[in-house]
Amino acid sequence: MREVIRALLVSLWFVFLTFPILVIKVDTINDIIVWRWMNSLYIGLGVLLLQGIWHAWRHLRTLRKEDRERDTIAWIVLVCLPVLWLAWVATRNTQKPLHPADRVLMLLVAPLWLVDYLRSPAKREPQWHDWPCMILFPPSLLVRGYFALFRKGGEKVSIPGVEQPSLMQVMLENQKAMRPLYLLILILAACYPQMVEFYQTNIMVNFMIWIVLGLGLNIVIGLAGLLDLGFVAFYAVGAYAYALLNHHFGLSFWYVLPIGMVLGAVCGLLLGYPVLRLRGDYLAIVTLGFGEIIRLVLENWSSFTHGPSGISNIDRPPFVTDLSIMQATEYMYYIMLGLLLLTIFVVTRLKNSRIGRAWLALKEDEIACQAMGIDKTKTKLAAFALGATWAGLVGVVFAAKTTFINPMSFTLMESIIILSIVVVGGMGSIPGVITGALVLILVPEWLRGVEEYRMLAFGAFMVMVMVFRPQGLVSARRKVYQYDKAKAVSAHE
Amino acid sequence: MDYFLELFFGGLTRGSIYALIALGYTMVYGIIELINFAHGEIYMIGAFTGLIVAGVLGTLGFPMLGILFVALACAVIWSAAYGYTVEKIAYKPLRNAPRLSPLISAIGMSIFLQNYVLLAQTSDFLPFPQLTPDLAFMGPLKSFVSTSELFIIGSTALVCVGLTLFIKYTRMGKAMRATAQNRKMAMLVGIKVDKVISATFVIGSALAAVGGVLIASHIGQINFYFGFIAGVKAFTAAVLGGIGSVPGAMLGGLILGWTEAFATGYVSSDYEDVFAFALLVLILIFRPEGILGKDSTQKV
Amino acid sequence: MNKPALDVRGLCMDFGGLRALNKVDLEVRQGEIAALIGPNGAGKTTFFNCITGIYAPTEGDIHVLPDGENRVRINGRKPNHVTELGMARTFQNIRLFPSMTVLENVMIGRHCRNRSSILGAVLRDGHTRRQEDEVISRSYEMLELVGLERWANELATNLPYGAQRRLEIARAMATEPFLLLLDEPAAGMNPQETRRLKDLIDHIRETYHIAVLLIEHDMKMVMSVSDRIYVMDYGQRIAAGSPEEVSKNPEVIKAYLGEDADD
Amino acid sequence: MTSPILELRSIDTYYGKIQALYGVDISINEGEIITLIGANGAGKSTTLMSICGVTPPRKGQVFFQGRDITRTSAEAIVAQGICQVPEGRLIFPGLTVTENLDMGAFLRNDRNGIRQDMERVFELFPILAERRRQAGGTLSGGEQQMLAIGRALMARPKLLLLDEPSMGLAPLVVRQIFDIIVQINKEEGTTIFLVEQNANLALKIGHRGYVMENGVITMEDDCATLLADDSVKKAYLGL
Amino acid sequence: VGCGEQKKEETAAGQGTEEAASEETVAEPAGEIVLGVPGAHSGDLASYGLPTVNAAELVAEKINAEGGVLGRMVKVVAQDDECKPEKATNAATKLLSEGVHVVLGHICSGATKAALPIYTETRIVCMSPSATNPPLTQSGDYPNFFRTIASDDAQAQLGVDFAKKIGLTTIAVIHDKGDYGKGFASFARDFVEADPDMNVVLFEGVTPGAVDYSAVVQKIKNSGADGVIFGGYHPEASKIVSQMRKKDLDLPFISDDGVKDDTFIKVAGEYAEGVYASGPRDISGNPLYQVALDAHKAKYGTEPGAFFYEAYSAALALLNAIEKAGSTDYDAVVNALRTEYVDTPVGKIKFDAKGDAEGVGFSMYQVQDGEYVELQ
Ligand SMILES: Nc1ncnc2c1ncn2[C@@H]1O[C@H](COP(=O)(O)OP(=O)(O)OP(=O)(O)O)[C@@H](O)[C@H]1O
Ligand SMILES: Nc1ncnc2c1ncn2[C@@H]1O[C@H](COP(=O)(O)OP(=O)(O)OP(=O)(O)O)[C@@H](O)[C@H]1O
Ligand SMILES: CC(C)C[C@H](N)C(=O)O
Ligand SMILES: [Mg+2]
Ligand SMILES: [Mg+2]
Repeated sequence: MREVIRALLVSLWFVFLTFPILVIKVDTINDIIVWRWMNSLYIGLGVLLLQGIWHAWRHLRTLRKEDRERDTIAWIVLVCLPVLWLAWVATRNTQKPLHPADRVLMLLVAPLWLVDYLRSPAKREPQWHDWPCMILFPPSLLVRGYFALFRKGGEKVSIPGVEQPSLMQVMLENQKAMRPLYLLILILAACYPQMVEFYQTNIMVNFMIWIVLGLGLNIVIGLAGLLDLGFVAFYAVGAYAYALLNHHFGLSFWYVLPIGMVLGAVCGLLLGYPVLRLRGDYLAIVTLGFGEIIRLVLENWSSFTHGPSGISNIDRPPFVTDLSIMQATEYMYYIMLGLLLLTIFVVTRLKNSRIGRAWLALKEDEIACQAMGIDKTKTKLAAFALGATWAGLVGVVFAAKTTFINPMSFTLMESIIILSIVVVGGMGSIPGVITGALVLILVPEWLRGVEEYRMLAFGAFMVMVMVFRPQGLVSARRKVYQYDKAKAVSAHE
Repeated sequence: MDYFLELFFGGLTRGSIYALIALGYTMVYGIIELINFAHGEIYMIGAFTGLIVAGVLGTLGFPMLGILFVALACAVIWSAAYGYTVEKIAYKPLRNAPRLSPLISAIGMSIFLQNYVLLAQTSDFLPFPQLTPDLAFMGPLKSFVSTSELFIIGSTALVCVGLTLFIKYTRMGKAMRATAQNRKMAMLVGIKVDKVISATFVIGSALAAVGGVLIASHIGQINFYFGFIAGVKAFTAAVLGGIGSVPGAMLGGLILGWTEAFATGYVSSDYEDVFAFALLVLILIFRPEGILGKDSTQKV
Repeated sequence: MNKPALDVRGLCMDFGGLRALNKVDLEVRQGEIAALIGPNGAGKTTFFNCITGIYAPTEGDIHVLPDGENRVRINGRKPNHVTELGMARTFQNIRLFPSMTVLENVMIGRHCRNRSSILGAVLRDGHTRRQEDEVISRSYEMLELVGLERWANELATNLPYGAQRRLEIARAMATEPFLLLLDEPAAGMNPQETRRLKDLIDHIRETYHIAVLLIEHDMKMVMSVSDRIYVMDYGQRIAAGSPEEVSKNPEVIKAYLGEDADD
Repeated sequence: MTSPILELRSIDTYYGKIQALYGVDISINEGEIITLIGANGAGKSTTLMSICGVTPPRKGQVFFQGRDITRTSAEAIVAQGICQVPEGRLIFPGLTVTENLDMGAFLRNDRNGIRQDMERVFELFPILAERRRQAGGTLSGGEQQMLAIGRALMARPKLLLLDEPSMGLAPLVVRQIFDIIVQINKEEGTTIFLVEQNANLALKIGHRGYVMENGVITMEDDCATLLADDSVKKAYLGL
Repeated sequence: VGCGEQKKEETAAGQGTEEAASEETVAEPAGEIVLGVPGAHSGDLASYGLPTVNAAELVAEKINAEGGVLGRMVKVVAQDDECKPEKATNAATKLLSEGVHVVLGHICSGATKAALPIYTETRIVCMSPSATNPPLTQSGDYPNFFRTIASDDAQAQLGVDFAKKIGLTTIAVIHDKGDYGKGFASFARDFVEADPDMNVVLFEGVTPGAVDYSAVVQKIKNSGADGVIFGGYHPEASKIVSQMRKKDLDLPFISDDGVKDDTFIKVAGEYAEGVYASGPRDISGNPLYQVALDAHKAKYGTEPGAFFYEAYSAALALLNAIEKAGSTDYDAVVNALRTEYVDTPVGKIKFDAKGDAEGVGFSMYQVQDGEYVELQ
């Protein structure tokens, strides 16, 4: 009973809270005031419902505390609810504009990517080739089943006393089981443009660009622990390097690709050097400032950068024959896939190397690190430079792909999104970054159908992920060093 | 000389605006080490609440000054309520989470609140009635400071002094300082940490609301995006002054305001932000903890 | 055996108006175990911080002699240089890398004895691989030395307090020092654990022939393990000598030990 | 003796999924000094934190003066008169020594009393008086420890929980601290729950003692008896 | 690889097959005409993009109520591009996958430039109500691009001529650093400088969204300018004008059609009096203007926002062209756009070979007694 009263009070609180903004709509231009009392009702009921779900969830949690895996519930919430909702939507006539009641529900359920699929195409029948991308990405059930098979096969590194590794961790640590899956993903990725529409290929290229950006920032922030809010600056440097070199000197994509990387790295060093002394959030604001400075220069230095009107007609990567836009995008897709694999490879190697360890240690305790003989300056600069390299690289790709760039693409919001990709996905984890980009770039893109509520849901989703999985969707996994005495002895000799 | 003075007062106004918003940042940061990205949105919501109340009262034919006070009061109440709720939903569950998680949560909240207002109200700019009366004695000074600017400068100064005293001398202020230093230990000396944090959010949000209404009434228009840039600038000001320090926020805001005003006046407004950020970098290089920030070097 | 390893002359350190170290002279010889004792706030930790480069001393000279012959002045050097020269320390308030594994903590100690480049890390060539193997095996050896090998893949933060102290020692040992600086290694240990620690220190000196400079408040341990003791009070050196001499020194008794020195 | 002032009834405490305490029973009578000894990681600090509500037990109950405080929040428990000197010198690093001490008296309102108590602390630890205006974080390890103890004294608690108060202190000061403990116990009747590694001293001043191993209480007796016990001697006294 | 491959080849093959593709979709029961409306619908520029969606919806509703185009219903598909080039390409390709027939958008010139190659290659007509950057039409790169708004240079010319007419000699040119504002301002500067009698004493950009502009205002005052030309939108314009007037700086203020918006007058209030702004000729006398306005008020209860009338006009023009062409065939539609006049809120228009609207005719307006009055 007390629970019910509490729930009612909470609902009332929200009714109160949303009263001026949701209920009264003033139009000071015409002095019109519209009262929308129904909104209060929706909010009240919506919040009640939410609390109901919340309590149910809590109840479930306590029911099977011992043998429960937290992920199960998380996946239920993330997968089943949207599916239920979807069923509900599917039974309605979706042509009509959204009913306010829908809106409340929209607030509640964020990952609605399937909605788009059912709603948007005017009259397209579902076709078989739409499925691979669906099967590929919402992995819950399939992956579960798959790993149920492999559970025992792979050796599970369990550290006594550490929290039970989550499903994702088990999954990722289970290398043996992962290998065929990786292969499958790779094959699917290679075939992907052949199976789907132009649009899907196009957004996949963007998706991969964001992954690489995320991986780059992941070096700086996830590995070395340096909070960088101006990462997009390096991206801009790469993009403008290609745009300008191409525009003025006609240099081709392939020449500028390494130039972009080097420029990115150099800028990383330039930024890194003066700010090394700063810690934590001070670093954040300075990097934010740096990002803004770069953007402002791009905007204001018209004679050099063409200012806000940007640079158009940038060449796409050359190919033996002329390509149509679709083919060029497909070509771009494969180039980007290659670069992505390269990035993953290099970042993995770095992470598990001497310098990767130094970064991690630096993140945890700078003073102890120095006392152990690690050169703070060099190590941090290396992180800045190596992170920026990738941003410079994909900057070039970006310019070549859109064929037009202007400073609009390099605002603070972009930096924030990259940061969110890293943190939402799980700091320091490569699959994490991919997951982060998936939920923050690809899913909103797929959600285009629900236009108006997209950003609202996006914000709510970010909050929800953090509240329910503060460490990110995929926790970082670290190489476990095994000591093999026999081998070591021979290595010594 | 006149030109200099004009720029000086322009910078002073701008700086006061930054400072007023920066206070909320600094308080929240001081206590839970969180860059509260949603603070700019709270400020925006304050302004919207003020606008809505002013609109409703305007049609009822209230006197101007009456509207100002009621609008301010309502803005303060609702902003505080939003601040409180946001903290409970998005930050409280993350007390022991990795350091960046609440930051992302704050960014999510910021995006959410922006779009919430966008959808519930409108995407267009709405004119904001001028609520501050034009004081007669200000006439001759008009080219330096207008009345609404005076209001902003005055209330910033007032709030800043008040807040400094509050933190220094009241029990709640004492509890805030302790909580900021070490949350576990604060609990162990009997401080109600949750309440203190809530109170911080409530106070910070209330200040933002005051700023929102005054500034909106000064500028004369608002839209849902109105908090974002101001928020970033205010955050910069807070860091410049030494984050966590109330006088620092004030000082940082003023320095930022003056830099921008003089950069515009004597160089070019094209690069005003470049100057602002370059100054920030410079100052932080020489004083990594901000102008009035406490040296946080730890003993080993 | 009696070549000097560390030679500090006239070291002063000011914090604002507070003089935490006042003209401190101190010498540690190769292979000896020296102890630095004194009341709380005497400046012992500050001394460590000065000679390891964490603070820049206001005055005075600090020389290290890695091989007993060549003097290197290290005033104002960065901590990582000092460590590279061969002086490694532990901290009074434990400073491990809490969310790295025990083995990784020690591997960090190997960092400065290694020269694999970033390119090497990416390409993972033979040289880099060999070095990595060497890092692992040497680190493991250090864990065996302090008896933590069975915890190797445990996160450092999950170790009991005493084990964390030993891990700090292992990490410092991994940097191949000629002089090991220990700041209150026995704090928070019970008498039995303290005794095991003493054995460990003895063992380290024996096996690796390195010098140890030790700050400690546990007199039983200090008296039994050290060859020579320096006593500080209010930033000044008030006594130096063998354990017997020091424990009889009236000034030391008054300032530090109290009437019945051995409890 | 009267009914116990504090009673733990078979509490289980967890850190996340790790269990640190297994059915711990402890009871403390008013005016007693109770000593708890045990190896590193036995769960001594966890016991104190469980009493204070910082890591509330998942099972079992804690009674203070006959009231169930198991689910009470930490600050409310403090308000009832339990005060703790936590392990690891948890002081407020940015506040000065005086401010730190002042925080200890956060729940008190008698200005004069507070001032007197502050003077008393400065008398007990003269070095703190010298460092009055210095930030707590820059004090030496031992000074911080003294500050933490001083701050707890400022609260004038009914029950004082001390977690390894002698850690990092010079021998002279250690003895002094133990004298103070006995003194406030005698003069003010403060009940004391002492966790110590320096078992020898702790058992000497304590009335009754508990021994903890791996989260379980294995022994409970008068301190004198424990001091004489062979297994205790071997394991904790280093004899 | 099955039908996916097939479909892609179709679209890739270009010419003619587009029609086949649309035939295919026409064969579906609904048989709608899909009107894509990409633009900034979220983020800081949403206020420029959302009115276009409203306009498209209103036109579609109206036309559907009258029986549709060629008997087919019009369906509006909005896509958000946040004015960002990369999002614009996503929006464009998404529209393609939705079988779009004509596109009303994008809003920003930058986004438009990024998306246009896609429409050009797939032969889809694209008409923007707001992208004013001159090269979009003048470069000749985009035969499928049209717009119902004057390009920056045309308006700048008008503004500068007007300044000369009212006798200004020293001019401060201010802009909002944006694509549109800076474009307009640069042209204005060039035109002023080309005139021997006039010169530019100040050329500055202000930061949009900044909390106040007093420093710039002081600078204008200090520069000794006798007139201000501003390139940008009404939020900035009203802030600058208000601050100028508050500081007793009563210089003539000449601006573009980003400012010729009733919101400007409401926001700036009394300070708006006397401000000049260029815009399509004689618009409020147009009956269709009233229709559009009333429809908006009826449906959304508010005044329409930026570019609403241009968008409304563009939607009418596009659908009219389809009607006239008798199909959604690209060449036919383009031809119809270039030859057939259509009545719209901005006037009776058709498009020239480059894609700019003919018949819009720009003239200068001044705010008098809280209303924009056309000056002869
Ligand atoms: N950064 C600093 N700023 C100001 N004073 C400092 C600083 N560091 C140390 N001190 C002061 O210098 C004195 C010496 O401190 P130090 O830590 O060296 O003492 P210690 O001998 O290690 O004592 P303990 O045995 O208690 O650890 C102390 O009084 C301390 O307050
Ligand atoms: N924050 C924590 N998270 C996880 N496990 C913890 C945490 N704190 C303590 N533990 C574990 O709980 C157990 C009990 O620890 P506790 O600190 O209570 O021991 P203790 O008896 O006080 O030891 P010490 O003498 O070292 O202070 C230990 O195994 C320890 O590893
Ligand atoms: C919405 C505006 C920024 C569009 C502007 N007219 C342009 O050409 O880009
Ligand atoms: Mg010390
Ligand atoms: Mg303990």
